[in-house]
This record gives sequence, C-alpha cells and structure tokens, in this order.
Amino acid sequence: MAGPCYEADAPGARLHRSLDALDLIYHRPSGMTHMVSEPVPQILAALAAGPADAAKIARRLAATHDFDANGAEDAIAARLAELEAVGLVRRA
Amino acid sequence: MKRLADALRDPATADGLDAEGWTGLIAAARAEQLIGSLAFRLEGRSLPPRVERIMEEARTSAAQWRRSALWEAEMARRALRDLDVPVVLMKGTAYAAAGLDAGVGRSIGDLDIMVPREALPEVEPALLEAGWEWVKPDPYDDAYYRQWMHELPPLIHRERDRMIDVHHTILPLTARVTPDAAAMLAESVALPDGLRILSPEDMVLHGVAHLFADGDLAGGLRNLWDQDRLLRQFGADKSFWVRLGARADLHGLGTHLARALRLARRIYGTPVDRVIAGRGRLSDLWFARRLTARDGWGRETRKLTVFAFYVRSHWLRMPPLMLARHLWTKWRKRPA
Amino acid sequence: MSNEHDQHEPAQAGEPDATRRQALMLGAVAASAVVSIRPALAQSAGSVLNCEIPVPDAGRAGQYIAADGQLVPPDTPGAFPPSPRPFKGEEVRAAMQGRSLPGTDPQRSQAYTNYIRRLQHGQSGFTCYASLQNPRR
Amino acid sequence: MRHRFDLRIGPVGFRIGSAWRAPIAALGQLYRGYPKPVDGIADFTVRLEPETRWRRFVRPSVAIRGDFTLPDAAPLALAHGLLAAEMGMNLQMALGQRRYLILHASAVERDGRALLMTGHSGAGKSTLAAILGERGWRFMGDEFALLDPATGLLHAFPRLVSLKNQAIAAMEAEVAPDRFGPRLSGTPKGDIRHLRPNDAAIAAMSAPARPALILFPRFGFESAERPMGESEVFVRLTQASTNYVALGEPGFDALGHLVKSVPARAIDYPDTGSAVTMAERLWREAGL
Repeated sequence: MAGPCYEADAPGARLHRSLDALDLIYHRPSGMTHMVSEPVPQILAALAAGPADAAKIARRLAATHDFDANGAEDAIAARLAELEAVGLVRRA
Repeated sequence: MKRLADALRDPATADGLDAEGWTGLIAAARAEQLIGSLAFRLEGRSLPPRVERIMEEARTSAAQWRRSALWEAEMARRALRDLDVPVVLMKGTAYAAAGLDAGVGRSIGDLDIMVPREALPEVEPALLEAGWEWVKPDPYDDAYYRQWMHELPPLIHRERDRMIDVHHTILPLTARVTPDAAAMLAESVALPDGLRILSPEDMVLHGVAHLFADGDLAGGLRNLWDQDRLLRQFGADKSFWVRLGARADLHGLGTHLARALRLARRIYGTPVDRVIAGRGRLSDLWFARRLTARDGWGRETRKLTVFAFYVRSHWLRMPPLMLARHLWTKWRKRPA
Repeated sequence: MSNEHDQHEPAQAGEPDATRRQALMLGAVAASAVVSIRPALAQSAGSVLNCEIPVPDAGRAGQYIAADGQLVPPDTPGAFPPSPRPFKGEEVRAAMQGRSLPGTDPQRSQAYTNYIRRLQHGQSGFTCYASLQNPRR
Repeated sequence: MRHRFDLRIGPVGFRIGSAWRAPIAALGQLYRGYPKPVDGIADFTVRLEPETRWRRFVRPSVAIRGDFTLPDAAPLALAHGLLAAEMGMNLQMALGQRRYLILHASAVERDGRALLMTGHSGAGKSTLAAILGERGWRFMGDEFALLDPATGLLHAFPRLVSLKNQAIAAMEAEVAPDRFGPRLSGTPKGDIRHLRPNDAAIAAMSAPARPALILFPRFGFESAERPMGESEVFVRLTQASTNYVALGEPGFDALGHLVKSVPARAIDYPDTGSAVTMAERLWREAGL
C-alpha cells in the first residue's frame, strides 16, 4: 500500500544541534524548537532529495544506513505522521 | 494621548522629546498595542540610545508575532486544504500575509479566519483532527453561541497553545448591522499559497465594522491606524474610493465608514475622499476624545467618556427584544 | 573546561552528514520521536502572580447564581447571592475535584463552580479558569 | 501617578508609580543607592493602583498593572505593597523582556565566572544565592538571570532578595538588621521578608559574568549529586525560562551554547551549610 507522499522545507529552514541523547531542531518558519531522536534527522535529510512516501524514504535510507527492514515502512510512516503534526513535513 | 497619534502620523513630532516624554510615549504605545508600529515608524531616526534599544526590541517582538501568525495560518491551511473551502484570513494575519503596510510592526494575537457558514460542519472536524480543541472541555450553551455569534466557540491548538477564531460573518448575527458575508467571500482574493484575504474595500470595511459596531472603542487607536495604513496604500488609486463607497452601501456600513474616514483624517491626517467622509459632526470630537484617552502612564483617562462607550457597546451588541427572548428562554429552562 | 566560544560545534543549518554508512534505529510504531518545546510562560508567570475568579464578574455584579450556574435576577428563589470575594485559582481547582469553595456549603459551591465552568472568552476570570483547565499552558 | 520611584536593576530600568505613598517609601528605603534608568528612560513601567477608585481608601487593595499585565491577577493588601511592587517588576520581565534570555534562576559570581542555580520554588535557590553572596561570592540575583544571546554573558539582576518562611530566620542570623524590609505576614506566598543585596553586589551590578557551572538544587534530602545530561538540562532550562520561545532563533542559539559549554549537576541537600560546602567543592572540581 502506498502511504501519503511528504515533503519538507529546504534544509536551510532548520537549525540542527546534537546533544548527548537527543538532537535539537529549530524550525525557522514556525520559530519552534523540537527535540528529536533517531530516525527523525535522517528522515528529514532523506527528504532533501525530494518528496517521498514511507517506502521511498526507506529505500533512500537503506542506501546509507543499516536497519531492520522488517516493519521499517510502518515505523517510518509513524514518524512521518508525527513530523506532519508538528509541521516539519507536509503532504506533497 | 495625542502625542502617540502624532508620532505615528509624523515621526518628526517626537524629535526633541525629553526623557519624561519618551517614557510616557513608550508606555502609551504599549498600552495601545502600537509599540511595534511606532518602532518601525521611528526606524532610522536619531533617537536617545535607550529609546533606540527599546524600539529595536519592539521590532524583534513584532517579527516574532508575524512569524507565529503566519505559521498558524499555514497550519490552518494544511488542516483545511482537502476541503475545497475558501479560507479567508482576517485582520493582522491578513495584513502580514499580504505584505501590506498595515502589517508592519503590528501586534497579532489569535488567528482569525472566515469560511462560508455552510462549510462549518466540515471545517470544525478538520480542525479538531489537526489538533485544535475546544478551549473548554464542555462547550455548553453551544447552540446559543452557534446560532447567534459570528464565530465558532474559540479553539486552541493543544500543542502550540494558539487560539483560532473561525468566523462565518464579520459581526454577531445579533448586531443591528449585518454586512453581507457571502459577498465578502465572493470578492475575496487568493494569495499564492491558496489562502485568501478580503478585497481591499472589504478589508477596510471589516475594520470599520469592528471599530464601531462591535465594541467600546477599546483598542480603537490601533484599529484606526490599520485603516490609515490601508487607506493610504489602496487610496492612491482613485477608483478604490468609488468601489469603497458602493461596497459600504451594500453592507449597510455607510455611516460607520464616513465616521471612520473623518476620524482617521482628524487623528492621523489620512487623505480621504471628502464626499464619502461627509460633513464633520460634533460627536466626532467625542469619538476622538475616546480614542486618545490614554495618559503617559498607560492608563485610560476620561473615565466618563470611556464608560459611556462601554454602555454603548452593550446595547449595540444585542437588540432589546433579542435580549428579552434570551433571558426568557433561560428562565424557562431553569430547574423547578 | 574552557570558556571559549568555539569549544563546541555550533548549531548548523540542515541535518548531519548522512553519507557515512551507519546503523539506524527506526523505533517502534507507537513510540514518539518528537517533543516540542512549549512556552513556559504560564508556569513562571503563575509563580509571580496568582489569579482569581470573581463570581459573577463586575459587569454583572449583583445578579444571583442559579444552581446550574446561570445568572438570574437578584432574589430569584433557589439561586445564590454573589460571592462576597473572588476565588483563587487554587481554590477553584480544588472545587473542581470535589471540595467546596471556601465559605460556601456544597450546593452553593456547586452553583458557583457551574458558573465558573460557563465563563466565556473575554469575561473576567476566564483566563484564570482556562489556565486551570490546561495545566500544560 | 501620585507617588513614583525610578531605579535600575542590572541592565533594566523601571518606573514605578503608586496611588499610595507607603510602597514607594519602602522601595526608596530598600533600594537606596541604586542607579536611575539609563538616559532617564525606563524600560518598563509598573503601576500600583486601586482596583476601583474608592478602593484607594476603603480596604485598600493594590492592583498590579503596567506595560504588561496579566488578566485576572489577584490584588494584594496595601500592607503588602512592597511585594506588589516586586511582583510588578517581575511581571514586566517575565512578559516583556526580549533582549535577554530570562532564566528563572539565582546566580553568584567569582573571578568573572557565574554559578547558576535553578529549580522549582522551595528548592532553595534564593537562599543559597543569598548565603553565598555573604560568603565571598558576588550576589547577581535570586530570581532572574539574564543571558545575553549576543555575547553568551550573564547579566546580573540583583533585586531585593525575597525570603520566604524559614529562609527568613536563616538570613537574619547572617546579615545586619538594617538590610531587611518589614516582615510581610500572610501574603499569598506565605511570610515574606525582603533583603537588600550587599553594597558590593549593588556596586558591581553592571558587570556581566561568563556562565561556568549550573546547579539544580533540591532541599530536604540527604546530600547527593549527579551529573545531568545536556538534553535534560536543555529541557529544564526552557521550562525555567519565561521567554525562550518568544526569543526565537537567538534564544535557541544562546541556550544550546550554554548547555553545550557549561557543566551541570543536580544536588540534593539537607541543610544550607552542606549545600554551600557542595557548591564550593563542585566549583573547584570543575576547575574554576
């Protein structure tokens, strides 16, 4: 099943800072600060290559990362829904 | 305080203020929520260093208001975009989104949008789905609110803590003037992202309606400053005034518009169409006194004038018959 | 430790370099990977000032409060006279959890609490009440 | 307004107006020798005024208003007018300050470096700072610390120390009586007594300091300490800031930098003496 297709703002719209356990993202259009964990920074990076659905993002991530492919699309889709709720990604 | 209006109209009038004068001007501007507008008007002038610093902070604040206002509008757009419903931004957010002079430095609070009344049954669940919730868990007296008010009960976003007011017309249905909401929606103008703003004429008339029909003129100095900026920007085009006059008649706002134009001219020196503005009335003075009733401590002065306008606002909001019916219904529902 | 400004990596635009091959935890579907920082103003402002709710508000002073919280004309049978003093946010919070408002019996407390529940945006006491409703604000 | 007092606390100027003489007299007494606002222009105006006109005389109650006002704020008894003035200044800072990132924290300084202490109310940050301020440290403030995003430096905000309940006796044992204000009984926050910072703190109020150590004290437990991770410190400081979100990007940069560059410890302590010892030891261990 093909989930929704998402896009993100250009990388320059976000400031990124790594802390010990989590990463911080300052989102310039909203002025909001988000604390995020893996795989959120990686998903946002993967979206820099253009709009994609969960399956496509999984393929992009697989090119540079090792992860458990079992259930990967569902996990990514769940992260995308979270990111959509806070406005870091939107439906393309 | 007249000095505040003067400084907005002509920043040179603030040159040479002493420390006491500046302190009072700043307090009055904050009280009227005009500090951001003033800060942009004074930008680039030679000011005492501490004043410059305060104005710089005011401009930073205004940039932040603007950012979060536009973001709320964007989130509302995302929440409603599958509905195929026109979503019209109102007031401050509209000025900011359209890049109008009236938006420069303006404080912006809640997000105000207007949608067609018949679209409310779709709009409401879409907003709830996107994370807005009723300000109170139990929206009692909902029927009354929905039947007679010009907006849904206020919603607040559960993560962003920001309120949205969803209007379906611009004044309560109980008000004596009933502008033509459908005509306003029909003439609204699309922005590049698909959100809409009112046409220039309706934008002015919406502000005018709020200034006189819906309140006790509290915050009126800022409202009138909006009108000044809009009229200066739109009014350069002669045909604007023709459309404005006709549109005011359509909405039944002709008298209000005439008064607003006269007050804007009196207080901010706004160039206005003399025919539409009509002849000055003695009561204009009374309105002008109310609008500038603020001292150098940021306090309301002229208590009697202010109180008179407060009373006026209450009887304007609900016609006596309506009030009686409302109370009758409440009385009948009383537990025995 | 050093106090120099450049001892840490500054915030950067965009995401970290993802070109090196690395292990990635995708997390469970039900897990949460984003926490947004919320304004802490209410909490701190609350520590500087405590808020209160008049029953009824000054604009409608003198009216009585019926059992369901509606305002009714003075001396309406079964209704309660206005509270002689406004209630503190904390008192209202306790009343919402079943305790009586100070200086009231249970029936009167219930009527007052119903009135407070009915407060609308713009009425005095509303902001205070809303902040009780939404402890995160 | 009838009565008025202008002053500067650290980098921030205030103008306080009052319908009554008493609160202004108390401010003048406790804030004697504080400088006036820069250029004579106050950053913020505070008004202490009657709720309604007749309440100036009959059971007078002080409404706290000003440039920035919180709706539904409870008025105070006139006898608590000094507290009202302090709350009014705090409120302006909490709602209106946009130049500095405000941390709800106390701070002391030594050798140009600042020790920050933050925690929930009752954690003892105020008393600790006041005590350290009498024992070889420069007192910077007991309520707000002001972080300048442009420089990363901490600015002092040495207003009167607001001592509550048991802390009053602790400080009365430490400090000469002429630095105390009247004891205010039965305020919404319990018993309060204000303490004037010492002359050294007032004289140095314009000197900022580089943040060097952050402590999260907790009173009423056996002595214990643990290091705190950057993420936890970041979240707790955003919650301890009244304007982090309002500051936007500069706030993000400033707080991120602070968290990355300054070590933090949570400490539990049973009494003030052990807290002072712990603070001194942690300061040394951080190489300061």
